[in-house]
Amino acid sequence: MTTPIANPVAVADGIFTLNDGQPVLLGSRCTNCDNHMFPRQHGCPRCMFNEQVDVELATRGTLWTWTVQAFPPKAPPYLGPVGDDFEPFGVGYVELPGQLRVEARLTESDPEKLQIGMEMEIVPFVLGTDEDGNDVVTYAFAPVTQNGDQS
Amino acid sequence: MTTPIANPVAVADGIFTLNDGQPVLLGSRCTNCDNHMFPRQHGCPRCMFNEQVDVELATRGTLWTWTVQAFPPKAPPYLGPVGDDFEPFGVGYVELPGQLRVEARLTESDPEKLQIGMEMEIVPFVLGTDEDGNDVVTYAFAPVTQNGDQS
Amino acid sequence: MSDVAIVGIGMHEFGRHDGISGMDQGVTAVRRALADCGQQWSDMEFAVGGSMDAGAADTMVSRVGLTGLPFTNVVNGCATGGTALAQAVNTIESGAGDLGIAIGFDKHEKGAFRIKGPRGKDWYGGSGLALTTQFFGMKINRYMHEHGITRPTLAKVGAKAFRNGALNPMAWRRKPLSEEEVADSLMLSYPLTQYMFCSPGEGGVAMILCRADKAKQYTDRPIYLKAAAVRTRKFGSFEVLAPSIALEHDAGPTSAASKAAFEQAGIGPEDVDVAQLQDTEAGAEIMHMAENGFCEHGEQEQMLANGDTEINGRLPVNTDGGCLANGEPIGASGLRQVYENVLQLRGDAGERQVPNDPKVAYTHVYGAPGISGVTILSR
Amino acid sequence: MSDVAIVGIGMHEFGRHDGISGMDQGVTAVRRALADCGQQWSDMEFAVGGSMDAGAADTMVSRVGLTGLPFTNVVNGCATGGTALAQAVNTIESGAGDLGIAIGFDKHEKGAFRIKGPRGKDWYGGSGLALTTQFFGMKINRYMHEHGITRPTLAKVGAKAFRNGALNPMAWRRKPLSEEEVADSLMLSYPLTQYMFCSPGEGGVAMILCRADKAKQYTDRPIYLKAAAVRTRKFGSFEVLAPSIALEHDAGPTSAASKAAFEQAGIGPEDVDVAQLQDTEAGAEIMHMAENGFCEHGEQEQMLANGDTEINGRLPVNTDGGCLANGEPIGASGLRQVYENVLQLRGDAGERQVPNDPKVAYTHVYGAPGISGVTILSR
Ligand SMILES: [Zn+2]
Ligand SMILES: [Zn+2]
Repeated sequence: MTTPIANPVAVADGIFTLNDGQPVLLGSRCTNCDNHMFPRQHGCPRCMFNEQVDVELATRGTLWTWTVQAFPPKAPPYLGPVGDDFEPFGVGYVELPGQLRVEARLTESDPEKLQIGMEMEIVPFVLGTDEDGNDVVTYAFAPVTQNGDQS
Repeated sequence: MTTPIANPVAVADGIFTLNDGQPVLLGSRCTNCDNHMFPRQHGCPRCMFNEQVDVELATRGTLWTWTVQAFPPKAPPYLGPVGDDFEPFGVGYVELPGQLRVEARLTESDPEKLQIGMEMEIVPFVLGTDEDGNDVVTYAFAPVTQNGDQS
Repeated sequence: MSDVAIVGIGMHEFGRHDGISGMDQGVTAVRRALADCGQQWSDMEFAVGGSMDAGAADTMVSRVGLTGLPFTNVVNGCATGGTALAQAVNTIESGAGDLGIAIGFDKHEKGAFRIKGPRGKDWYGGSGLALTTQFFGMKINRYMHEHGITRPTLAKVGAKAFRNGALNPMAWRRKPLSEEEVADSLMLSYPLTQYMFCSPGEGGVAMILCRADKAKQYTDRPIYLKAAAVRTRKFGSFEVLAPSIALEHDAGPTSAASKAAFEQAGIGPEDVDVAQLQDTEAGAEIMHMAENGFCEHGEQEQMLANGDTEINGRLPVNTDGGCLANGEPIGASGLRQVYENVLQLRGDAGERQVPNDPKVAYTHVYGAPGISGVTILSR
Repeated sequence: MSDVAIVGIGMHEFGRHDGISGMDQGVTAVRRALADCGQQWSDMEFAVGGSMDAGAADTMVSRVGLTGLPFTNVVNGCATGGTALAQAVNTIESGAGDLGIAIGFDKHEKGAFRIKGPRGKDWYGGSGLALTTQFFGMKINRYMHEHGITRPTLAKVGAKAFRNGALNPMAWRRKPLSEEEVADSLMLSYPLTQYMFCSPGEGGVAMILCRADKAKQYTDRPIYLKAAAVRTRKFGSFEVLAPSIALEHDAGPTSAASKAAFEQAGIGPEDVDVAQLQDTEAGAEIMHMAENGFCEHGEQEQMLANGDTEINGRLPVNTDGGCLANGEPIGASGLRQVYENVLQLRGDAGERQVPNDPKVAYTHVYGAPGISGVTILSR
């Protein structure tokens, strides 16, 4: 179970909403060819059609590929801990059935525990704290445990 | 006559030397075609020959063209006064006989007093003061008065 | 003479457009050019594009279509549009593609042109040199001295630009200004005042080119590219941001590109019905009239007095208001000139249409560090 | 098949060169290429050049000669060299010039590749995404999963690169490393370790091209450009810095450019005697072997085990040490590959010369945001 986040502030507007603390990714769907895009985009690279509608993306999918970020990203832009506080983290693409594959941080960073094809679910992820003391939240995907909860 | 500058610091190395307080521009001469260059440069754009020798450029010449800089340059890089302290200043190319035309600040900024073809002589010019209290000096050209002094 | 035709043109309005990226403006220009000739992005066999400050042009494929076409990014300062067009012509003439698109767009901040250039070293900018406006003031001051051009003639050029811009729905500055208003505006770099300078701006232009023998498949009004030449400066040319210049004098890249283009086209300046000449500032238009072969040095004073370069004059120059009324989004500016000439040759220039059915049109773009591009178009 | 020959080549050593600008390195490469075929800068009828971080290529004319030639700056990420070459070929084939030069140089700071790209928006980089190294790790991880490639094979690619680099006097990293040293170096982005990645570097390459029928005027050992093709990504291609990708799969720009090049040349992969393939990291070389048609997906595991891609193997790959041993000065990297192939076809590659008198050589360069350039050379 996720611990509730006291004062969540999204890392940016227009990327996801928090629905009862659970992130929902904001995408676009082309009304002509059904191509899904994330983040929201005007103009479809598949059919070049110009009419898109807003959609919320699926919150579950399967791990399509992954890696582990083993060195601290440059900060800024990175908002998470760097230097001695840095911990390696997983990054992957999660396939959302019938929609697209979305790039995301993974809550798991152990190569032994990451497998292509495993079931994943979206969770909020706290990057750090802003100057007002609020938790800066982005989205991540967590492996789904056998009983259906994320681990 | 120029007032002596107490603690002159050149705006950069390798552009000019101060000889008894008088700037002398440091140029290159192509040993193959005699083409003169300023600042010093390796490789001759006239004959493509690669051997150049250092030369000191003439300190007198004639005004080839000019303008007046009427708004403050962006600072940095500009080292002179900006904002309310800004005063328009002259800029021109001075033709050094048998050598080249060099771009320089002019000590005169009144369009009525600047004439193409007039005689000019190099003088030191204080742009401002550095954090150690030294005068930051660049080169400028001043009109030569009838008795041969610069005005 | 080239075997290439322009069959479609598109433009995003020039000016300042808050919230619309330079890339957005390029994409709009592309869509309008495709619509102009009834083609799809997937029909394009190649693209050549450029922007200075608005991102790599080829990244627009994620917006207009991921079709896999070869997309070359070119960047040659203000002459980017001329270079893009010349490369597109080479691509068609080499047989590497029969139908393609040239694209230019940009978005600059206010004051973006103030200081730039690889030679903007610390001592140079630190000393108060290194401003492009100084170069323009000094170049025209020397030119006026040598060739007897007077300051009121500079003001005439400015007033003409804003008068023409007022007739152009795509122009940025659409308010006519009198010669007095131009002459009396803030002096920036003697003898040039504020309204004699163009400003960094925004906009986008695209044009679709094809093998001349296939042009009628795409439009019933093809415009033929009789020449596209680009030349860089030779030794002795007087160019921007130069701490020194040689005593030796060269006529500059504009004369060289112009001669090459007239030779390619097999015609002369007397055959040109309308011309768009680089007018970064009012003095540039004057000098470029002679450098492109349209008059002798010094004759401009009388030509302007006669109104020869007005829309209804003997040789209309900068009929769309030029850089002065349109601003200068660097990547797009050279293609804007070609766009205007296509409109003029099609007879589609509306209120600013040059009379008497023009048949040959000329563009000249110039940029740092001394590069000029010339095109000659005909119906 | 193209009618263009390479008659002169020049290179500035790759590596890190304190106090020597990227432009300096480009100028040195130009001088060496001119000397290689006994020509002068003033003989060049056109130039095409590119650098990503070391200034506009055309400004070098103030160093090598203000001759007035048309000089096109191209910038297409890592594929800049491929684009420059393709435009030079178009220029010659269109008849716009018979003899010209293609130039690439660059100078990047340490760590320069860490984060970049137009999509590096705040939220994206802020969340810890937006690193190019992540993309490479994820792409090869998926590929290994699909095609049964194992981690020791990645190490074999790295060890081969440093072994070949040790034989190349122009290479940056000239110390051989064992497979164990490569495998056991710092893990950067699983499954890729430090010595499986190339580094941003410095260097310059220039080459002089002419109409094939004039080549013997300039050299008695001309190398002919049988193909030069550039392609961008199609919809469904998996590319760097993408917050999302489509479910639909496209084989990518490399396959498309490769097919186009083989078609132009009228030959197939089986005719190639030596290949330089983009190896931004060890996994890239493996994937590009298949994407360029030299094997089926998955066969690389056995080929590496057999030593097929060694200098004395069936298909030598990256004989000069590739990006891994040379580093990647973006503007120069693609032309380095061609330079190496010219040496190999001339028989001038010294200690790393491919045996048995190679006749056909292949280069492949790939860069963001999904662009590939392929050339095929022959004696
Ligand atoms: Zn669609
Ligand atoms: Zn010389």
